[in-house]
Amino acid sequence: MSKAPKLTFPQPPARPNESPDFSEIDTGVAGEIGVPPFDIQARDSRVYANGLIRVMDHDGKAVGPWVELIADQDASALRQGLRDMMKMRAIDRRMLNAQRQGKTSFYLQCTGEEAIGCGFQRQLEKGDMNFPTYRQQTLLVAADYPLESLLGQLYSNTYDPMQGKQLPVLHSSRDHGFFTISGNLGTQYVQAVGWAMANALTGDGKIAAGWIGDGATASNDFHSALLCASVYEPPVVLNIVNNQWAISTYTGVASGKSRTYAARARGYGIPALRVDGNDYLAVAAVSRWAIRRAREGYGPVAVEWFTYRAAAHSTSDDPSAYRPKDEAKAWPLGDPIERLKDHLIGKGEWSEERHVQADAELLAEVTTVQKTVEEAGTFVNPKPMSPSLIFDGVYAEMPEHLRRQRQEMGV
Amino acid sequence: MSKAPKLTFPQPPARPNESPDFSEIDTGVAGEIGVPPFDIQARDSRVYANGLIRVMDHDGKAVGPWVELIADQDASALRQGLRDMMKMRAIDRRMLNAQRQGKTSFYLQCTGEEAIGCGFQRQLEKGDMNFPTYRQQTLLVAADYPLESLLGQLYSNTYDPMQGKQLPVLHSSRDHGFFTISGNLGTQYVQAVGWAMANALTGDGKIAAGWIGDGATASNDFHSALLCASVYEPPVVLNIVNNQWAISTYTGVASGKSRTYAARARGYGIPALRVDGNDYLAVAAVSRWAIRRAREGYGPVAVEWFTYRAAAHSTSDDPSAYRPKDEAKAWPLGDPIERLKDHLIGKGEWSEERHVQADAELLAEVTTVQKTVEEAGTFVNPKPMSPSLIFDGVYAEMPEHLRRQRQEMGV
Amino acid sequence: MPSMTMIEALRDAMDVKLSEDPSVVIFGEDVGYFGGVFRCTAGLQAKHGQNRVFDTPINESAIAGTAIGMATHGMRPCVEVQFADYVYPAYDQLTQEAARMRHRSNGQFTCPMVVRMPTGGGIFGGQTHSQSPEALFTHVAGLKTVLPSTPYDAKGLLIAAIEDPDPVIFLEPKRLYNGPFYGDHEAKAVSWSQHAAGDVPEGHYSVPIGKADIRRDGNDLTILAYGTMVYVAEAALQQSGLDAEIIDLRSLLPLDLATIQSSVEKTGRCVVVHEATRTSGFGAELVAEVQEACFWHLRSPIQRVTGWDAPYPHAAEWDYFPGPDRLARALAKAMED
Amino acid sequence: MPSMTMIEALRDAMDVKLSEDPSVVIFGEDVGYFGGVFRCTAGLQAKHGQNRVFDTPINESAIAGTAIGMATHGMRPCVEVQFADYVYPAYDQLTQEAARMRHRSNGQFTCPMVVRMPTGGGIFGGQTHSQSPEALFTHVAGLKTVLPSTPYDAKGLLIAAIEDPDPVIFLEPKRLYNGPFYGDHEAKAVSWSQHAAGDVPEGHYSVPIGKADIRRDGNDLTILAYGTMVYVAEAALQQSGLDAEIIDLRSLLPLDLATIQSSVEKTGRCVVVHEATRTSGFGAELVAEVQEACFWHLRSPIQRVTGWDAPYPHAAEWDYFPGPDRLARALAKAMED
Ligand SMILES: Cc1ncc(C[n+]2csc(CCOP(=O)(O)OP(=O)(O)O)c2C)c(N)n1
Ligand SMILES: Cc1ncc(C[n+]2csc(CCOP(=O)(O)OP(=O)(O)O)c2C)c(N)n1
Ligand SMILES: [Mg+2]
Ligand SMILES: [Mg+2]
Repeated sequence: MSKAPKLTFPQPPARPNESPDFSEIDTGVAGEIGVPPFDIQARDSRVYANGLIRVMDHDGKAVGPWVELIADQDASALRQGLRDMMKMRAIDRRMLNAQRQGKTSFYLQCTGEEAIGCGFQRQLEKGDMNFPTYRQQTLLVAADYPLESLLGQLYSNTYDPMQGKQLPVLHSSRDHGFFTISGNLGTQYVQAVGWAMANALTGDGKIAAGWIGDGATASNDFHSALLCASVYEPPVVLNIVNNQWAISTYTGVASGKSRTYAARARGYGIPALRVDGNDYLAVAAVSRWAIRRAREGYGPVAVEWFTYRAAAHSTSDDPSAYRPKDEAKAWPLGDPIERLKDHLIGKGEWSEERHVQADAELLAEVTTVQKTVEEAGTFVNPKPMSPSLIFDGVYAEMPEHLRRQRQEMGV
Repeated sequence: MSKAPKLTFPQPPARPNESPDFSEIDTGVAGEIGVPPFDIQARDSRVYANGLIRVMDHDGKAVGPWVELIADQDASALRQGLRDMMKMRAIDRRMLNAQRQGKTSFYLQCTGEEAIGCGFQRQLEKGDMNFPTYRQQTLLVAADYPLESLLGQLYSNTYDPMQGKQLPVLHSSRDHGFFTISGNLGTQYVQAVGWAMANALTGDGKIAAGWIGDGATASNDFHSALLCASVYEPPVVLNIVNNQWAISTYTGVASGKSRTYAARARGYGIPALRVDGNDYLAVAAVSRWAIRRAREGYGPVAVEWFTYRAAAHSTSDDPSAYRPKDEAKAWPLGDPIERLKDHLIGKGEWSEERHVQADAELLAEVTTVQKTVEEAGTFVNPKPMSPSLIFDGVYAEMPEHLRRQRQEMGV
Repeated sequence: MPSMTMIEALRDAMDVKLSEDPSVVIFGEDVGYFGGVFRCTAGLQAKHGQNRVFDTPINESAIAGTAIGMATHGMRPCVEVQFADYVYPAYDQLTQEAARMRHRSNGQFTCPMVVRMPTGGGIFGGQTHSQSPEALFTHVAGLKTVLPSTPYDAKGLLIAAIEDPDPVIFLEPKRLYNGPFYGDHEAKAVSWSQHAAGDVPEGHYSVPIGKADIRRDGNDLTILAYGTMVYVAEAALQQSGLDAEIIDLRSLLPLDLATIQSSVEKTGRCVVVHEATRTSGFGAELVAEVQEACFWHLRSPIQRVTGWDAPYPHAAEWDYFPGPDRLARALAKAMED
Repeated sequence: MPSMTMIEALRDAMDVKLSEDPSVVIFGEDVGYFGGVFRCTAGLQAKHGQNRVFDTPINESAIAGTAIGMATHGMRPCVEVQFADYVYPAYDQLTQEAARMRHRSNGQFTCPMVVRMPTGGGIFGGQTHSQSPEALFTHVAGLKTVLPSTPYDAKGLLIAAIEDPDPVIFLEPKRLYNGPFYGDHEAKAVSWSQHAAGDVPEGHYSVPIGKADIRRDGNDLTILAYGTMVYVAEAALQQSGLDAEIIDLRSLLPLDLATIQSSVEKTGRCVVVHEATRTSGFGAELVAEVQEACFWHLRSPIQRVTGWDAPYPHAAEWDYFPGPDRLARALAKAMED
């Protein structure tokens, strides 16, 4: 049956005013996929790259071989994970509000994706370095980054460690293993590989973690990163956060006919795994495996975190223009906070009451810090820092022409 | 067994003063791999992407299922293929000499790779477009491109259709389905995909063919091309010429831990095949399959042509500095001309005598044209064209500032 | 005549060309179903179909590279880069391929394509949503670079760009998308419906590439501006009360030197203003051309008012943005002696 | 003192730093086992090992991107791009990442790295082996751009660049690799052993970034040049017999304006020469700065002698290359009135 060539244009399962449809998504069965050996080769990682690693079953029970990897994660450790995620969500709630009130120029939530960064960060060691995207504030929260600095950056005031140089959410904290975020997608993915090469060359025992969204896997730097990781095999974990959307663009426009993003990485000769990113236990277990494996010299690994971007892309975006309003609720893998909460309650280690209480405490904590930080200036009521800061840090030493410009500025 | 992370640096099997060693290369068995259906999916193309498609066995007999695809290629068609390759080699011989005599500024041979471009071109239709690298002059030769133009370009004289604008070997001939070559590696690979998208959008019934070397698969545009081919599925054949070297750099520095380049393409969701590029019959059969498949609307396909760069990278290169002198002779898949010659002789359709005679004829043909073309000027004895040609074609209409510069030039 | 914002005018230009010419295609990140993050292509896919207007993966060099393939085949792609700050991955394809096609193939292959991108600051976008990379394109032989400052010019120039036989870099001052901006972000926003240049004829018309527009006649001095700076110049004149001639370049390459020259020969003084960083900015080229062409008429050094040589800051945006005050100071300086 | 070619001087600089500083690493296409297509790194891998000197895949943005990762970690990568014509894929990483690190992270992350690349024409390399992209880097705040014209400066500047706390674009005029070139390709080639600037001290020394070198004192006019053009300027003076001051800029960003200014204030005339295309070339910046700083001293318009605004041709190379004749004509023009 010969046909004339026609272009294909990948389509999402549903558009506005259609009902959400995730029937094409095969979520597999929790516990069904095993733990690969550290010395696994890309060629042998097919099942991990094309399947979906899950630990919590539908009743929130932890099942399968990955459980023992986090056997030491007792209830208090998991409650901490839950608090990390709840804290992140509290921050998102407060800051979305602040932006709506005009107190910040811009904000961006990670609703529904909290388990990924929170679960990953708790498995890292001090000195390891993340190369995050703007949607991994979770990495900072789970690194116990001071709330004052986190919010200060969003308000671009004196609490901002970057002195208002960068757009809100483009954080940086070397001490917390959080690389300075660029607004340009993809660029940092290959930098993470370079950093990991330095880890290996200096023998400092640390590792690097690259982060990229499904949409940004289309960028050239995704290719450069996988290529160099495949050639030099440095200790790097290459994380791909597949949240189904890139602003208004369906993930299919980035994946094309690739089965999964993990499968694409596997084509580069890098072992790859695909994981339920809304399953905190799966995130913790796979993160620990991948990070240890890198640290112990088994080379790079790619991990696709399968999740869903429940909120708008950012405060500049209205998703109701391109996807069904209630699509998030229909996500077959649920909400990461609800699921870990149910798991702990099932274990008798948590309760609805404690949950409500914790929520209130965290909201109060965030709100208090928010008040303090807002006193140093907001977008509607700025307390400007010296304009001459513009010229600081362009170079280590200010060259003559910048001095002249600073004079011209008249400050 | 935990170890400290160390970087790996891919090494060629042998360096100068070592004896060539291709024992790692699995050449498979001629005829063993079947012909996939046109509607094959990437996921089902593993055996084609990781194996090696061969048609001629060690005694030069055509064996296996691919033979019937070229059943119509009678002895005269194959003799034409042989002549194409011999003509290419005669041109290389003469022009290498001309460059040594200082008659051209630069030259570059394709010795050992003649079967690929010659076999592929003869399967194309008029109007199909190749996006070649500098090592596919074979595409022009097998398209019966006038020798005067081919050599004229190398001498940058009035016979040069590009009026000496481009470095020797960077040919262009729209009428012969040969896209203007850029000196920048990779760039044209994604352009081929764009051209194929235009083929589909205009419904002109033509296809595009991208060409790239193993080293240049590392370029960003290789990724962009595979990505867009995977997303839009235009009628494009994405050729990868793996000749084991990129100037002095071993192919392992480009492939990393990927099993094959075809396997990397497969990771993008594009069906991929790996083929013995020194086997003219395999090249003809697979080219026909891939080109037909694209033309009939089954979408993109990637083909890795497995071969060996027998000559120096270019006249600026001395391979004895980085690989064993006699490595070419040790190539397990032999020489494409010798193999097709043996095949035809085995069939009683060719003989040593006819071969020697054909060689002489072709060398004479080339030499005659060379003499004529050289009369229009060589590098040692140039017959300059008007310098003002520099300004022609920068834009369709010459803007004011270029007119002023042309005056300033004083011509 | 209908009043349009610059966004509507750009959309109308693309609509006109999509309707007229089957070889025109529009694509870029989020431009298809959604219609672009600035809504410039909203409704065009619904009207003209997916084969004419579609979404692309997030890869600017792939957008440029596929567009080049289509353009050399004979189509006329008009692609969008979501922000000029993200054009750099495409820089190789645009400057080494699109710009070179006609010349290197001696006319066998040509590259009629347009690359649209929002440029400039004033929207609190920080260093990766505010850049003005025009000088990186004006240095490249084979490219044309245009930058409209009104809805009328935006439509006319975009139609001209799509019809141009060569590749055109089409920069859109995003701060002017919805109205003129005079450099005071606290002042009440003015909409294009309140401005004469917001009147945009329906249907096909074009504004020639390579012709500057004298926005204001004057005798004291000449201000060379483009994009948002045209309005900053008007505001600066309000302050200074000078009788300056304001030239809106509209087209940077090719440049309308004749118009510039006769103006500076008349006024004898010249100030150049742009948002891009100063060193090697397009202002340098303007100064170089003017001092050579008008040397004997110049009565004071040509002043450059530009963005500072630093990344565009988020918080200190208005200290970075070359506003009316800074320009007025330069005008005064140019009037000295 | 040993005499070295520019290639040997560059190699020696890398050898010195590799020996002194374990954080220095060298990589790029063909630079490892083979030692680079221009042999600049020959022998370094054999001497210092693969962990210090290695080959990379053919991907310039990967070279830049991994170097940035290493530099921000604390190492000092010195990478090679095989030809400046191939740096564009790395343009995004160099201008948006390397250049921005220190500023955007407020000093948390810094990027001490060097990107070496052969630049300029004169070797019949055609449009993709002859380009001079310096102006594309001088427009970028956060980068430094240097370009030596002698083996002595090449070694001293490269050591300074590797030791610099910020990213440095290091352009190497390939026509000068083996000897000075006075613009006449038919003249017998001169080797560095026949030139005083070929004397290069052993061991560690550095030439400060940001300081120009007055190559010839003179009173008639000032020639601003760099790289190959320094020798073309000397040849042009032979022809014209003028007593010109020749300033070898060496460092384009930061620029040694003080030295330029005092020279032009003395001579009152100025000619700028470079190989890159004219429009928005670095010459424009030089003209803009000089006319502003020296306006009242200028006695004639500043002339620009440059490559034409067209791709670098193969056959017509010497009609494109700004040689002594063309420069001499400009000098005469600058002396008029
Ligand atoms: C090089 C570049 N191109 C385009 C953009 C504009 N942009 C910002 S976010 C975004 C979508 C990214 O989607 P994805 O990678 O899936 O991450 P997510 O937002 O889903 O977390 C785009 C296109 C950019 N920031 N950088
Ligand atoms: C973007 C770019 N980087 C580097 C080069 C320099 N260069 C020219 S050929 C070559 C090797 C290419 O090897 P491969 O792709 O395997 O093709 P082959 O020469 O083997 O046919 C290199 C590095 C270039 N031309 N373009
Ligand atoms: Mg996403
Ligand atoms: Mg090769």
